[in-house]
Amino acid sequence: MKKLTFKSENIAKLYNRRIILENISFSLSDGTAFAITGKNGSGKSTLVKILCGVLSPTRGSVEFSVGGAIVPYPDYYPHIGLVSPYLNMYEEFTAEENLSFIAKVRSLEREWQERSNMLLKEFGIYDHRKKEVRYYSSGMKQRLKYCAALLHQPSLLVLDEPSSNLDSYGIDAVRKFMVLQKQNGILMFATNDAEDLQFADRVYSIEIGNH
Amino acid sequence: MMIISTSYHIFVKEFVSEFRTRYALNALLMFVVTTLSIILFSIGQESPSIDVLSGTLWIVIFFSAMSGLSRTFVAEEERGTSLTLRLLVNASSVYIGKLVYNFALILVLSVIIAVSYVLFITEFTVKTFEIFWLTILLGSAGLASASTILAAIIAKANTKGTLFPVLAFPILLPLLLTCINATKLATEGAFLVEAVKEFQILISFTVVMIATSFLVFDFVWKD
Amino acid sequence: MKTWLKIAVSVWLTGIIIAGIAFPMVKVPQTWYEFPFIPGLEEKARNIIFHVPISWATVVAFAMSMIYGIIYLRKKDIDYDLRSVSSASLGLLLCILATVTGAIWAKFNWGSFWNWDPRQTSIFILLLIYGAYFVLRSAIDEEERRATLSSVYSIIAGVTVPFFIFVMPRIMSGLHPGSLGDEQGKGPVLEFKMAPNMLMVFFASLIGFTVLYFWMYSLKVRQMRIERHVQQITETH
Amino acid sequence: MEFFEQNQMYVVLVVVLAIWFGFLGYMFVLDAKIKKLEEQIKK
Repeated sequence: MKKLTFKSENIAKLYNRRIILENISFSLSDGTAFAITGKNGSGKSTLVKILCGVLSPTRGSVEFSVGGAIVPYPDYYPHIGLVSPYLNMYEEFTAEENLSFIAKVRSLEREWQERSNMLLKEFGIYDHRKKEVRYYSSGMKQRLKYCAALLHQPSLLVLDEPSSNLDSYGIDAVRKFMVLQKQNGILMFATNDAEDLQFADRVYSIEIGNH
Repeated sequence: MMIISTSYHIFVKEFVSEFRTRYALNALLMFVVTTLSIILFSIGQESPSIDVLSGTLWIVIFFSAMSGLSRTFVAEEERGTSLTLRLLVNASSVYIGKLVYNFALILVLSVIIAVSYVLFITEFTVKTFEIFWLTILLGSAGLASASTILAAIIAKANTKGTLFPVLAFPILLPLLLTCINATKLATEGAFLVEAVKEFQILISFTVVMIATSFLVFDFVWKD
Repeated sequence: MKTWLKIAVSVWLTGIIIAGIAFPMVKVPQTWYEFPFIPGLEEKARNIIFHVPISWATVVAFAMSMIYGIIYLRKKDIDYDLRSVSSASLGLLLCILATVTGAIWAKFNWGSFWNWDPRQTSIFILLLIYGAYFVLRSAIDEEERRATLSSVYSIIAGVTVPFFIFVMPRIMSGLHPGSLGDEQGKGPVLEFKMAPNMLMVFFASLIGFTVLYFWMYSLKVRQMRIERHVQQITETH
Repeated sequence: MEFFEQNQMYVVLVVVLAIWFGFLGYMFVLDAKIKKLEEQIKK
């Protein structure tokens, strides 16, 4: 197993002169499940986007190192898997095509196909894999997002609202992968759900009122 | 050569996606048919000068490019897939993939426009076909180069509809004027060497545009 | 800007306006304050002292706006964006003035207000670019995003400007002195060489209007800084 | 128009006036903006 560290230092984000986030600092290493909590509108999703490198912070830095070597800030996307309500799949493609596009663009090894089938089965959408995503229900779309995020076996899995839009069967599958991720890397999730929080080793709460 | 393969996969994705949804293509073909028939109606029995006809050819190409190319980034933003793409690949690959796709789209369009223009408008006689087709090719490349970065800009703006032609027109004007000039040369039966200066302008415009876009695209994409 | 410089530029430009209008024009200049009389241009030759420096300041304003745009992208400090907009807004004013003064002059020299002369076309395109720049800014709500996108646009627009220098003379004939026009376009204008004393006043005017631009620019930047500051205070309370 | 053809000096006057009014207009707009800010600060 590669040695991983993930550090965030004094992250701040200003949006239209308003402070959304301020002084977010923490450091993680592998085998951790890290939960971010905070009321609605406290900037959880914004923080998640910044940590994944898809939104640049106004101040502060994020440091991610794999096996001792530091990967510069926004370039570590190959190591990240993200599930977020703001992240959608291509509706005009089937589930299989979506996953194959992701695998090709990420230049994954040949075995990705077996893994993709395994994930589709685990999340119970294997029978619908040849259907275009626009015919999917929102729960099925959510499951497909998990397949997409887990396809490349990310070192850091980031989940924004892990159990939203899912039935009990889907939640069970997600929980299974959350446990697996904790053993193989870093798990990070933003939630307010009490049941989800039981999976966390550490809880970081974004305080309201510091701005 | 990761960047080439990822760009290629993005290009293929764009292409297949367009083929499935026909967002742009159907509308664009209708647009071309409509504008050409308006020109044919308005010409009627008149025989306008070759200057006017060369100008209108590029006006048709400009506006069909404007309505077609603006969708590339707006569609990603509207469907919420731009975040997915940002998480998957680096900005350069996205830019190259989209640029090549835009170039292919506008090239197909302008060839269709040019062929029907030559066929239906009898007054428009091309004497030097080398110059004409080279102008179409290089003109399409220039249009695609400037439109791609502008499409990325307007995808992030709040009002997207009318913004694109407003932003694109002053930037594309040197390109369009050169294209019109080269088309005039083609209809006058000039030799290929006489249009070299025009081609040099078109090529350097495209190169400068792509190089600049490449440098600034990251700022637009990661915002 | 230092107070002495403000006083100096005021006195300086007053002198230029007096010199530009009051210095007599004679067939054979004898003393230092007499301008040569050029047939075809006549008294209108004095316009050069006012029209050209305004056009020059337009270009300076545009370049400044673009440079601050580049610095903003590197530093991500919103103050550079304020400078960039301030310069652009002043550039828009100067660009309109250059177009209007040019059109007035053109009416009496070339017969009509607008001739699509290469340089007239260039200033018109600059006007379009400025227009598009402000349309783009008004279409974006969020401050940082507005700054980034408009900076990128001004860079993209900036790199196309040199092309007009190459493209325009090939497309159309010029009326401005120094342009590669057809024989008809040349007329008396091309042979127009400025007398040394007139050249002095001209360059003095160029410097004067450039300094005036920087003064007005600093006023505009200060106004925008205060505006932003006030908004910040009212939003937090 | 004929008047200007004969009195070329006035063409120069029109040009200078155009610049002057342009600057004046800009000053008035700037002044109004600063006045608005002053009122906001008082509040």
